[in-house]
Amino acid sequence: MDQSDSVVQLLDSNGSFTNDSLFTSTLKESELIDFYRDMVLVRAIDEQATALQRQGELGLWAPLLGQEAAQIGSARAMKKQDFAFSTYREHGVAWCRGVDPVDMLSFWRGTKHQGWDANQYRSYGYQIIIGAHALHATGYAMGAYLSRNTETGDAGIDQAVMAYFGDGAMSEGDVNEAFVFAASYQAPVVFFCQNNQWAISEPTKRQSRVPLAYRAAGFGIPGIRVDGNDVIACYEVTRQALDRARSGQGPTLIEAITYRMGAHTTSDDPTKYQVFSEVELWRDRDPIERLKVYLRAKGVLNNELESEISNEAATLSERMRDECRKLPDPNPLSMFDHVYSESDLNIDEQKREVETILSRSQDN
Amino acid sequence: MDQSDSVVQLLDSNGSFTNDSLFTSTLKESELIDFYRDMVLVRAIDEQATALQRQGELGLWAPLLGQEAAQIGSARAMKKQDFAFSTYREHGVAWCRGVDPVDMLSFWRGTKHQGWDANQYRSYGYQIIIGAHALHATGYAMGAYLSRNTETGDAGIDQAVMAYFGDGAMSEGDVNEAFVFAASYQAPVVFFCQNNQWAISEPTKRQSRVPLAYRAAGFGIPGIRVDGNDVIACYEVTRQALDRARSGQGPTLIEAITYRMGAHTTSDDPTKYQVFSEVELWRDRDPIERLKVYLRAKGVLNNELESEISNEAATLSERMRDECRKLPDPNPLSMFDHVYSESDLNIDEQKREVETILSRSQDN
Amino acid sequence: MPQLSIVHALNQGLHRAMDADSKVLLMGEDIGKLGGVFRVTEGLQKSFGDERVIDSPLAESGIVGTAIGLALYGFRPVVEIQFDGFVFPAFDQIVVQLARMRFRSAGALSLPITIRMPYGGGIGSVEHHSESPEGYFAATPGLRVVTCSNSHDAYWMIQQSIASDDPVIFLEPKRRYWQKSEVNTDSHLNNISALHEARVLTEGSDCTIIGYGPTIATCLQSARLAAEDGVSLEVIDLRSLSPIDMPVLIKSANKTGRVVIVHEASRSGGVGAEIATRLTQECFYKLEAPVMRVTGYDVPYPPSRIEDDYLPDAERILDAVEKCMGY
Amino acid sequence: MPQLSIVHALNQGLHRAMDADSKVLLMGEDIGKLGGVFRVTEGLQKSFGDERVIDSPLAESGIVGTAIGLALYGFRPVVEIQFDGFVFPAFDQIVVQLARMRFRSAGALSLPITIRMPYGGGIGSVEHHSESPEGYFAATPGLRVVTCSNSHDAYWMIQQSIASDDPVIFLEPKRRYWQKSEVNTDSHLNNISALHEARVLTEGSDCTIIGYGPTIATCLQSARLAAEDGVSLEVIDLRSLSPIDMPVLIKSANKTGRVVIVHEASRSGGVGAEIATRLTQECFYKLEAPVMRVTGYDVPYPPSRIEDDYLPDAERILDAVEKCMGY
Ligand SMILES: Cc1ncc(C[n+]2csc(CCOP(=O)(O)OP(=O)(O)O)c2C)c(N)n1
Ligand SMILES: Cc1ncc(C[n+]2csc(CCOP(=O)(O)OP(=O)(O)O)c2C)c(N)n1
Ligand SMILES: [Mg+2]
Ligand SMILES: [Mg+2]
Repeated sequence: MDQSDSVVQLLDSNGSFTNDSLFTSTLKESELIDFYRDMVLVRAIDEQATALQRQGELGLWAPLLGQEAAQIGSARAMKKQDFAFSTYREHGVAWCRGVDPVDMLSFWRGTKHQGWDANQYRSYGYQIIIGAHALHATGYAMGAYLSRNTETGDAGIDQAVMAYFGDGAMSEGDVNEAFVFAASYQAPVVFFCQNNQWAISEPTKRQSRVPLAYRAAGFGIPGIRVDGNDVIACYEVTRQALDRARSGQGPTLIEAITYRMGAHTTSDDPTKYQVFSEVELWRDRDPIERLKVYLRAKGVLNNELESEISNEAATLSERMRDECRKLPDPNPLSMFDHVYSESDLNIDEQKREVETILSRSQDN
Repeated sequence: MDQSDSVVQLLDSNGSFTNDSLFTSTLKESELIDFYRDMVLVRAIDEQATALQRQGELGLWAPLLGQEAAQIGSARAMKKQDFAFSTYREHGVAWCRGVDPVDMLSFWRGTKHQGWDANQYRSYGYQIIIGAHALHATGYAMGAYLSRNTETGDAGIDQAVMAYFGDGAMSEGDVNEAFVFAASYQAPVVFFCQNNQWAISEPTKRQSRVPLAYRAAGFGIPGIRVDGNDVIACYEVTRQALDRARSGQGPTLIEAITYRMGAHTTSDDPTKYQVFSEVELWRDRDPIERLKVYLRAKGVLNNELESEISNEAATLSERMRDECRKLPDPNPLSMFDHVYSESDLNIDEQKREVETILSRSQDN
Repeated sequence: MPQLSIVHALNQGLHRAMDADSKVLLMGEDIGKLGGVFRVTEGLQKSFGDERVIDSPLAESGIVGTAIGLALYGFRPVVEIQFDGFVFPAFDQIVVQLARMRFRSAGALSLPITIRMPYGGGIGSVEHHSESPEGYFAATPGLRVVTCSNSHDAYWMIQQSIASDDPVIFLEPKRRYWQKSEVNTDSHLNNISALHEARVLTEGSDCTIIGYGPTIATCLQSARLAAEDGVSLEVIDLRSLSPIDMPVLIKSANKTGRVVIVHEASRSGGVGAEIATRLTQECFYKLEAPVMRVTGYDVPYPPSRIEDDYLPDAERILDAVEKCMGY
Repeated sequence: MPQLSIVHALNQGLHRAMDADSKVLLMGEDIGKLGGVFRVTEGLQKSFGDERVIDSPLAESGIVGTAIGLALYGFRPVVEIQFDGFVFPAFDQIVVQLARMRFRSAGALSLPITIRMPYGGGIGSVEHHSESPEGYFAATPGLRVVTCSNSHDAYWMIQQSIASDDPVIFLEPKRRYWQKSEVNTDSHLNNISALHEARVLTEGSDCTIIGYGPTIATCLQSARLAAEDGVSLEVIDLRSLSPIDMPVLIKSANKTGRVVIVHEASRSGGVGAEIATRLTQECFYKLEAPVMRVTGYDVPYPPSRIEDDYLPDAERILDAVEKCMGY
C-alpha cells in the first residue's frame, strides 16, 4: 500500500465488478446479501431516527445517509475481539457490533450519555469531541499489544482496533498525535477516515489540499484511499489493514471517499452551502443501489428477498418508534451517581437538596 | 523540492565544497567570513552563559552547542522585515536578529519573561511551551498575507515568517495544526525544525520512524532535509524557502539534521542516555570547524582575522559576565503591571498588600 | 428602539465593529457561508468578504493560536468557538499564551482578541453542548470574562470586547439566543457603561440575587414571585465575571445583608465561591446569613432529559432566599 | 524508620505499586532511561522493563489520551507531566474525557489513571516551571486532586492514588522534593488514612491555618513563630483538594473561630475560595473573622528574581492571623 492518488474500487457505481491490482473480493454471495441487508436496515434506522427527531422525540440526530457502505464494509471486517471507537455518526458501525438501535436513540433523546455497554459490544459509545477518541483507540491498541493479544497468529485471539472519524477531524491535534503514537509503538489500530466531503459547512479542501490518505506516510504509516460507497472495497481494504495490525505490522490510515447525503445533523441546513448538482452526482453513486444492481444481475437478490428485507426494515422502524417513546427518563437523582467510585459527602449533600425538591413536588 | 531521503549539503565535514543538484552557494566570501564570525560569537555566548549558570548567576540555560550552523545559516537568510518565532534554544537566531546577549540572559536569570522587544527585533522571545509558537508564526504569516505584505515583488516589502522548533516538537498537536493552517491558507511561513537527535533524553525515533521532513508532504507542504551543520546549505535552503513563501508559493518544512552537543539544559545529565561514540562522531562534523577549514584553504581566513574574531568573542564574553551580574532585579511591584491594559481594583489592592510588606522591611 | 433577539443583536454588533475598524476579522468553524451554527455571523462574509470572515480548519488550538499570530501582526481577531464543550483543545493557547502575552512582554505586546462562545444548558441537546466553563477562565489572570443577558448588552458588550486591548472571553447565553428585547443602537461605545461593570436590574431590600447570562431571566422571575410574597429582592446582573465589579456587589450586600449567587456551572470552584469569599471579607459584620449559592451541582452535565433538575430555577432561588431570611 | 526525600519516597512508592499490580505502568516524557527530570522514576525502567515504564512522544494530549485507552483495556497508567506549566495541552483529555468516563458510562467504565505532576514555585526557574494549576482540576467533578507535603504521605498517597478506581491528579511539591523526613513503610495500604482525609498537624486554639503541599512547611514555621508570641495556631494539611475533607476543617474552624488558607496559586478562583465559602456556610455563627487567604497574587507567575515576593511566607501568614485576631 503506497501513497498514490488511486482509489480502490471493486464494484463501480453501475454495479459492475471492477479490477484492482492489489485487492480482490473474498466475499461469498451470502455475505454480500448480509451486507445488503445491513445497509438497508441502517438506512431505515437513520430515516426513522430523523423522523423521530422531527417529531420532537430526539434532541438531535446525525444522519449517516450515503455513508452506509463505508460503515458496514469496514465494521463487518472487524472480528468479535476487535474494538471500535466511533463518532456521533457511526450508527452503522454500532449496528454491526450488535447494538440495538433503540439503545442508540437513548443518547440522542437525552436519557443516557452512553446508550450501551462499551465492553459488551466492544464498541465505545458516541464521541462528540472531534478526534479525542483517536487517541483512546491508539491507547487501547497499545494495550492489546502489551497484553500480547496481538501477533499470536491465533485468529480468535489477535486483536485490532478501529478508530473512526471524519475529514474534518484530520485537522485536530489529537488525531495527528494519535498517528505519532500509533506509529511510534506500532500499535494495532486502523484509522478509518470517512471523507464525506464536508465538516458541517466546510469542504474537505479547507482541511487539506492533498488527499487525506497522504497524511499517513509522513508519520510512517501506510495510507490508502478506497471508494467509500463500495461496500466490497471498504470491506477488503479494512480487512487487510486489520490483518496487518493484528500481525504486528502496525497501523494504517484508510480514507473512504464518500458523501454526506443528508444534513450534518437535524439542526443543520445544508442548502446554505451545498451545491445541488454535486449532491445529484453522488446520488448516482448510491452505495445500496449499486450492490442491489449487482446482486440482482447475479440473480441472488430477487423480489421475494428484497421484500423480506424491506419488511424487516419496516418492522425495525416500527419497533424503534414504539420503544423510543418508552425509553425511560433517568431518575434525576442518578446524576449524583458515578461521579466517583466511592460516595462523597459533598455530592451526597447536593443529592439530598434535589431529593427535598422532588419530594416536595410529589407532595403537591 | 520533493520528498526524498537525500540531504542537501554544500560544504562537507572536511570543509570541501560538494555539489547538490538543486542548490548552489550564492554567498560572497565576505559573507562567509561573517557567518564564521557569527558562529564563533554565538558559541562564545553559549559558553559564557553556561559558565554563568554554573556560577549561580542564571537559573537555567539551554545550550546551542553544535547547532550554530543551523541557526546562523537559517537566520541570516531572513530579511529585516521578516519575523522569527523561536524556542528556548535559538540564541543564534536572536543574535542574527540583533538582540544583545545580555538581553537574552535576563530571561534565564529571571529578571524578565521577555528580554527584548519582539517588534523591535522582529523576533519573538523564548517560547518554552513546545510547539505553541508554530501556530503564532502561522497566524503572523497569515497576517502578512492579509495585509498584502507578501507577493508584491518588492524585495524590501515582501515578508515571510520563520518558525523554529525541535524534533520533539514534531509530535505536538500544535505543530501539526500549524501545518494544517499554513497549508490551508498558503501562509508565508517556513518551519525550521532542528533535528538535533534528542528531545531531552528521547531519541528522534521515538517521535518518528521516518525522516521528519516527510511529515510535510502529507499536509501538502514541501519538505526538505538539509545538513544542519553546513551553514552554507542551511542558508541556501532557507533562503529559497523564504523566497517561495514571500512570493505566494506557500509554506515549507525544513529539517536541519544536526546534533545537540551539550546537555539539554544546564539541569540535564546527558551521560544517562547519550552514547559517547555518537557524540564523538558528531564532533567530527563540527559546523564551525568545517567552515574554518574551508575559509583557511581559500585563504580568506588567516591567523590575524582569526585572532581578531576570537578577541571579539572574549570581549563579548567579558561584557556578558559583567553586565549579567548588573542586570537589575525587577521591582516586586512590577508583577502587578500589565496583567490588564487598564488598572483593576482587585490587583491594585493586592499591590498595596505588597507595598505594605516592602515598606515594613525597609523600615527594619 | 428595535426589538432584537440576542443573536441578531450580536450580529449587528459584529457588523458595526467590523465597519468601525478594518483590523477586526472573524475566525471560526462554519462562520462564513453557514453564518455559524447559531447564525450569529450570518451575512457577514457576504458583507466583508472571506478575508475578514474566515472559515477555519477544524482545530480549536489552531484557531486561537493563529489568532494570536494575527493579533501580533496588528489585527483584532474575533474567534468563535462553536460550543462551550469544544473550547478545551484550545485551553493551552488561551490560558498560557493569550492570557499572559501582555504581562510576559511587560506591556510591549497586546493581544486584543475576543473569543465568542455559546454556553449554558437548557436546550435539550446531547453531551458537550450545554456546559458552563466560565470558572476556568475567570480564575485565569489576564483574561477578561464577560457575558450578556439581554440584547442591548449583547450589541454593545461585543463591540466593547472587540475594542478592548485585553483578551476577552465573551460568553453567549445560548438558551436565550432567540429572546427578544430592546436595543438602543443610538449611542456610542464611549457612552456605554464600562465592560467590567455590574448592573442592578431591580432594587430590593431583603436579599441580593447575583446572576449572569442565562440565569438572569430566572433571577428576575424569582424577584417577581418573591414580590408576590412581600419579599423584596435586588437582582444584579454581574456581566463581568473577571474582573468582578465588587463595589456594586458590596454596596448591595451591605444594604440587604443577604446574598444569593446563581450560576449554571457546578458549585465547587465556580465564580460563586470567589464572590462569596470576597463579600464575606468585605461585609463581614453586615451579612445576616452566609452567602448562598444556587448552581449546577458538582457533577458533569447530565443527560438532557434531567437537565431541568440540574439547572437553577426560581424554586431553588426562592428556597435559598428563604434560608437566608431564616438566619 | 528511614529518612527519605520526597523524590525517593515517591520512587519507592511507585516501585511498590508496580510490584503489587502488574497492570500498573508508567508513561511520560523522559521517565525511562533518564528517570524523569526530577529522577522520580529513576531505576524503574531497569526494574520493570520498557513496556511498563514507557517513554512517550512529546505530546501531552497524546500521553493522557493513550493512557485512557490503556485504562479501558485494563491497565492502571501512571502518567508523568514533566512540569505544571505543560499540562494544558492535555486539558481537554483530562477534563472532558478522563474526568467524565465513569459518569458518562453510568459506572460501566472506570479509568484508574494517576497523573503525576511537579508543581509550585520557589526553584528559581524560568517561565512555566513554577505554576500551581490545581484550582482548574479541583473545580472539575470526577477528578480527585491530591498533594503531599512530606515523604511519608508521598510514599503512601502515590500508592493510594494508583489503587484508586478514580482518576487522580497527584501534585508533587517540587521545591520540597529533596526535603527528607521519616517514612513508615511497615504498613499496608488499607491501614493508612484515606486519600481524601485532611490531617491536623499541630493542634492550636487561636486560629486555624489550612495549607497543602509546598506551603505546609511555611505554615508550620508560622505556627512556631506565633507560639513564641503566645499565639496558638492549628495547622491542617489539606492533602486532598477534591474532594475536600470538610468535617475536619469545620471542626477546627468551630474550635478556633478563625481560619487562614494558604496556597501558592493565585487568589481568585482558587481552592481557598471554595473552602472559605463552605466554612462560612457551615460555621457562620462560630467565625470571629472572615476566612482569610494568603496566596499567590492574581497575576501570572512572575520572573523568578521576584518570586519570593509572590509566594506566601510566614510573615504574610502571621499578618493574616493578626488581622483575624483583630476582628
Ligand atoms: C472539538 C470539537 N470541535 C468542534 C465540534 C463541532 N462539530 C461537530 S461535527 C463537526 C464537523 C466534523 O466534520 P468531520 O470530522 O468531517 O465529520 P462528519 O461530521 O462529516 O462526519 C464540528 C465542527 C466538535 N464536536 N468538537
Ligand atoms: C508542552 C511542553 N511539554 C514538555 C516540555 C518539557 N520539555 C522542554 S524541552 C523538551 C524537549 C524538546 O525537544 P525538541 O523539540 O527536540 O527541542 P530541543 O530541546 O532538542 O531543542 C521537553 C520535553 C515543554 N517545555 N513544553
Ligand atoms: Mg466530514
Ligand atoms: Mg531536539
